[in-house]
Amino acid sequence: MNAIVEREKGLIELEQRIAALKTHAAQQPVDMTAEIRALETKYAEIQREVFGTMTPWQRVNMARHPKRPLGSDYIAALDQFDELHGDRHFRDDRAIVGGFAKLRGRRVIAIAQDKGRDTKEKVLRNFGMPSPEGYRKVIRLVQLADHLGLPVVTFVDTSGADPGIGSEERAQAEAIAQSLYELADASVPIVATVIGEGGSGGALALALADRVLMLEHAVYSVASPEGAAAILWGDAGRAEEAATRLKLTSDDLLQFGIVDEVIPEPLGGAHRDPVGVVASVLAAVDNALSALTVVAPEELRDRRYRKFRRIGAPAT
Amino acid sequence: MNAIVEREKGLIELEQRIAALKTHAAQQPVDMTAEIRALETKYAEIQREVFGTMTPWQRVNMARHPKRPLGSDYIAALDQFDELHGDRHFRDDRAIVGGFAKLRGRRVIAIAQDKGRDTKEKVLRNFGMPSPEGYRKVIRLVQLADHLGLPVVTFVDTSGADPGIGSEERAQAEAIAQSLYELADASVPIVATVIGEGGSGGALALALADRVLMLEHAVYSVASPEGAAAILWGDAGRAEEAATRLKLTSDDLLQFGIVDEVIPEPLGGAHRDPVGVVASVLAAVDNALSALTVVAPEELRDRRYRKFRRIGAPAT
Amino acid sequence: MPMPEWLRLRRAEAVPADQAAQWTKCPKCGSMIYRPDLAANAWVCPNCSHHFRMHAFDRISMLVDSDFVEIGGELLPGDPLGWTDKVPYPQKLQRDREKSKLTEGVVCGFASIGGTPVALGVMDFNFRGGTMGTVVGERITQLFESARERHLPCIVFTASGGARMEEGMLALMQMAKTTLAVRRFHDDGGYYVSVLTDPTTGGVSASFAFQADVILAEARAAIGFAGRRVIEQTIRQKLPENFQTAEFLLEKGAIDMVVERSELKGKLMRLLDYGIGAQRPANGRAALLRAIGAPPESAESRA
Amino acid sequence: MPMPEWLRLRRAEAVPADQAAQWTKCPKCGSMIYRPDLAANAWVCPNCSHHFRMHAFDRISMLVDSDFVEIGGELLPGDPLGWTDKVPYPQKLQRDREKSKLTEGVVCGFASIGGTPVALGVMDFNFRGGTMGTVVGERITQLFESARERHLPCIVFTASGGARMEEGMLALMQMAKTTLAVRRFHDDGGYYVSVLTDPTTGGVSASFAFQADVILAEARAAIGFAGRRVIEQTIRQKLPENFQTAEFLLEKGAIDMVVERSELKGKLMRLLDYGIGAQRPANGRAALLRAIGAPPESAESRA
Ligand SMILES: [Zn+2]
Ligand SMILES: [Zn+2]
Repeated sequence: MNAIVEREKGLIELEQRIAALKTHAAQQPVDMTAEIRALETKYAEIQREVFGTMTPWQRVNMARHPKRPLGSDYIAALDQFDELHGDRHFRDDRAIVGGFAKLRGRRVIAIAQDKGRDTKEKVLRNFGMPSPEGYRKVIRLVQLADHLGLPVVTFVDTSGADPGIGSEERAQAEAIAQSLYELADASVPIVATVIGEGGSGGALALALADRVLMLEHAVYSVASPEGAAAILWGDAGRAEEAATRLKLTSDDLLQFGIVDEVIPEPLGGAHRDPVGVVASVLAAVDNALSALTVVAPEELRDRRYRKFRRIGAPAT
Repeated sequence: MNAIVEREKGLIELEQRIAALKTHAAQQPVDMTAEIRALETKYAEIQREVFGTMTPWQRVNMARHPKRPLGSDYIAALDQFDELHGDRHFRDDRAIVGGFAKLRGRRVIAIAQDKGRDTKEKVLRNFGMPSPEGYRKVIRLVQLADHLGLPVVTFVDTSGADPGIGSEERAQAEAIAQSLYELADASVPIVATVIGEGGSGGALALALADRVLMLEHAVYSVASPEGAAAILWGDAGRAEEAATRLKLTSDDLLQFGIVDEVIPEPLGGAHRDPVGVVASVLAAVDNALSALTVVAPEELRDRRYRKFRRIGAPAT
Repeated sequence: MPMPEWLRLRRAEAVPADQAAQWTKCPKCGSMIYRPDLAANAWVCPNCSHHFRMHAFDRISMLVDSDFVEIGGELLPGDPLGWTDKVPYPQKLQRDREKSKLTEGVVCGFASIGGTPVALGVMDFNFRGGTMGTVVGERITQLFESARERHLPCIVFTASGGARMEEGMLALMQMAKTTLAVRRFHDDGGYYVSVLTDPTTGGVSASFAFQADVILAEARAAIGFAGRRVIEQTIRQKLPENFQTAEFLLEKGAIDMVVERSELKGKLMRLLDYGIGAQRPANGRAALLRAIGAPPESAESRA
Repeated sequence: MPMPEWLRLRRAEAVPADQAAQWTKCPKCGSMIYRPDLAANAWVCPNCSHHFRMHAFDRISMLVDSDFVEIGGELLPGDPLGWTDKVPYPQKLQRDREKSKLTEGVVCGFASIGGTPVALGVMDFNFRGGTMGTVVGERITQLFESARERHLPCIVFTASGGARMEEGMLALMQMAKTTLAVRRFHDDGGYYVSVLTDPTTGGVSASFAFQADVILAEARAAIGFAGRRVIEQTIRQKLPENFQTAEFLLEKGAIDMVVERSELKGKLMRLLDYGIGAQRPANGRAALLRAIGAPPESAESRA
């Protein structure tokens, strides 16, 4: 069970009580204003207590919250979207959705990892874990964007690249390596936003970008907390501890210079106001693009080089 | 049964008789010179009669002769060869052999279609019918050649691209189209030689070249004679007739300006002197490369454009 | 949308002698359709939405705003091989000309679609099964060359049985010729959308059909390299129903999208609009040379 | 081939206290091998030709003519996350330094191989399982930057468990950093050969290992993205024996060739020789700019 969903239970109960009270007050000639206000105050207090400062593990659970806006929610909120399918060679990987789009009137290529909402969709999208064909679709779309001079906008949300037999057989490592290789060379602006789980290389393959944005409660990690715990202590149960060690929160990554901008979420997480959050992400992306589209291609590539060149370089 | 093999039977019998006579003469103190000479004269006569002027259908059978030098024979005759495998995505298609090579001291990328000699090898090489992965290997190798500034040398011998389910599923048409697309853009010299069967688009995918050479008895055709006959008359048995109509011989193609140079074969066909034929092909390729490597890349691409641009253009 | 008289006339069908000829049977659902109704519905069965193969000029009428200037129409096929099978090739051509009211298997020209000027090529299966001979190759090549010169996006509708046998290797070489033209167009920053219609196979599918920046397919169109019969003969078994359909190819990742004919024009307008951002085609060699102010490639090379 | 004393000393093993330690058991065939014999045989089992994992300096000694100038050796890992699990990260590093006689998981530098000067990087599984942290990423990046400046071909031997967890996201970002360096090297006409040795997985396989112009693998090396155990846990079944081996990848088309260690130097010499033709790297953007005399990219960009 998701730890955030667990913690939300008391709050939801309280929400329902307040709603019931309000209904009651509307139907009866008694003044319940004081009671309602008291409950609302209590609700706000608990909410602050529960969500005011969240541990890394709670953030992980928030990033995985079943109601959190998914890649396709961002795609759906674009002014216009025309999906382009397939890697041209083997398969259309539905874990990655991409195509032409308009973002606040601006023509772009938009690419999103999508985990799927219900069971059927989750299976269709392989729980958001891309296969090599997914990354090869990305490569193809980035080449198209480059050819047409369109910026690339990506939305990152994956527990990691698919670790199945077929994916290994069709060279998953090569696919990710080449996706990075393609982004490295693109002469158009690239803006990546980590909207949920940024799972290791499978996430980075869409995030070698000129600007890397991140939602407040998204996480972005070198390994999943469970995987890390299994390796470190032979006990996936110690994921919470691993989550703390891995420095995977937006604050940490902003500090490390790995993330350029953190987009705030409402108290309680993005799913408390999905429409608002999606809109503020798109606004931030649009903002980033405005600054980037005026930069000449060679300069853009040079800046991208320097941006990542700095990370982990010896201090000078 | 191959029509040429059929016709060779009488000659082989005669050869054996001459050999037997010679052995006999060496062991006995009788002078058999006259008899031997008579047989040899007869042999030469029959040979001229049989092979002196060959019909298109006979050429088709010559091109398919089971003893004809194959792609791998040319590869084996290079000074040096280091095979590079695979399309990096799905499979190493053994119907196409390619890699770094030295041809008369010159560094090149060599690519050959190979039908396989014995049954086991034929199956391994899918009878020389490339799958999409084969053409994608070609694309990769041409990109490598382009990057390193190495000329590309191809040896064409296929009845056509593989028409199986898997090949269609993995976009055979796209693979051939992209192979052509890659050759169109390469800034290094490309020399293609049709050494046996040049079967339609599956052959052309390796032959969009600056110089197209062809062995005298090779054929190069828009469709196989059997396929054409089946379409035209609903009777694959009329292949011989179709072969004549299709204008698939080296003389025809030289005349049409589709082939730049025809490399002669010994009387009786390439398999009568495989070593000599392979050597003369390599010499011709080397020759063509000498003329091309001095041309500047942009000029080379322009000439390639004009070369094919002319074919089927209205007379001016 | 007004359609000029001449465009409609190019495809005006002869009035059938008897009333029965006004009716057509849908090959998919079997319902009888009144031909004028079918034409009014863009040759889509009103009952099962089966997409009938379309005449090139019907297609053009359906797509363009009102203008269409044909190019290459003066190019007519010769008989380079002196071909004859059941009948001589010139006789076949004559028959197809009469039957199709076309001079060859593709119609090329300039037009506007939703206000955007484009170079447009439309193949027609009615003429020699849409096979590519020297004239089809030449017209397509001229289309891409013109589009390159005028910096127009290029849209090509394919429908083809492959290379045209009656023109032998000269036909096959059109695969190379058109490829070179498409590549040069692309390297110079050109934007190319292909629309694969029923059927697209052989030498056309293995050249310009699959060299576009964006590849659409009409719903349920048959698309592949080898013909269905050839494959069945090779593997000696029946193929699944959906094999080589547009929908199958979409699943296999070979094409960008499948579009119903009724939505085609709208989709193309959107796709053209995205290409308007194509001001800075950076990875093409020629575009790069141009961008940095280097001398352009020799004009001679466009020969 | 003479090997300089200092190079041999870098790997001089401590004399084992007892005679038994001089013997090693082959993990594949089980035979007992006298360690000096094993070393003399390039760490290949004389019985079954199993390729033992090699120490970076043994590898270098085996490959280079006689010279090797290390670069980036002064770069030492910090502890950016203040990491501790069973033991603090700095303690693990100290232990690995002692055990491996290396300062980090990769050794980079300049050398000659068969007379050809090259930039050479060799990863070592003995140091933190060859994981890529900031120092590995930085050394590899500097290697490609130096190779680019000096117009040298670049050879990298990979052996890695992936990104180094103890350096968190800073480690993961080295995939991006090295990719950018490889790409710039390539676009400028550089020639890069990677040699995947046992094991090459995770973030290293998914970055510079699979970005080379030519990709070799040592015979029977384990190569993949996900670890074998992860896959088995995911699919809940045992994997076939040859899964993720070099030979498996060759069949699947992922790598150019599989090479026995005994033939490796000879093969590399030949591959380097082919690259000598690389005078006219035409498709790289920078090379093209240079070729047409355009101003080079800003030096600043190499920061
Ligand atoms: Zn119907
Ligand atoms: Zn052993």
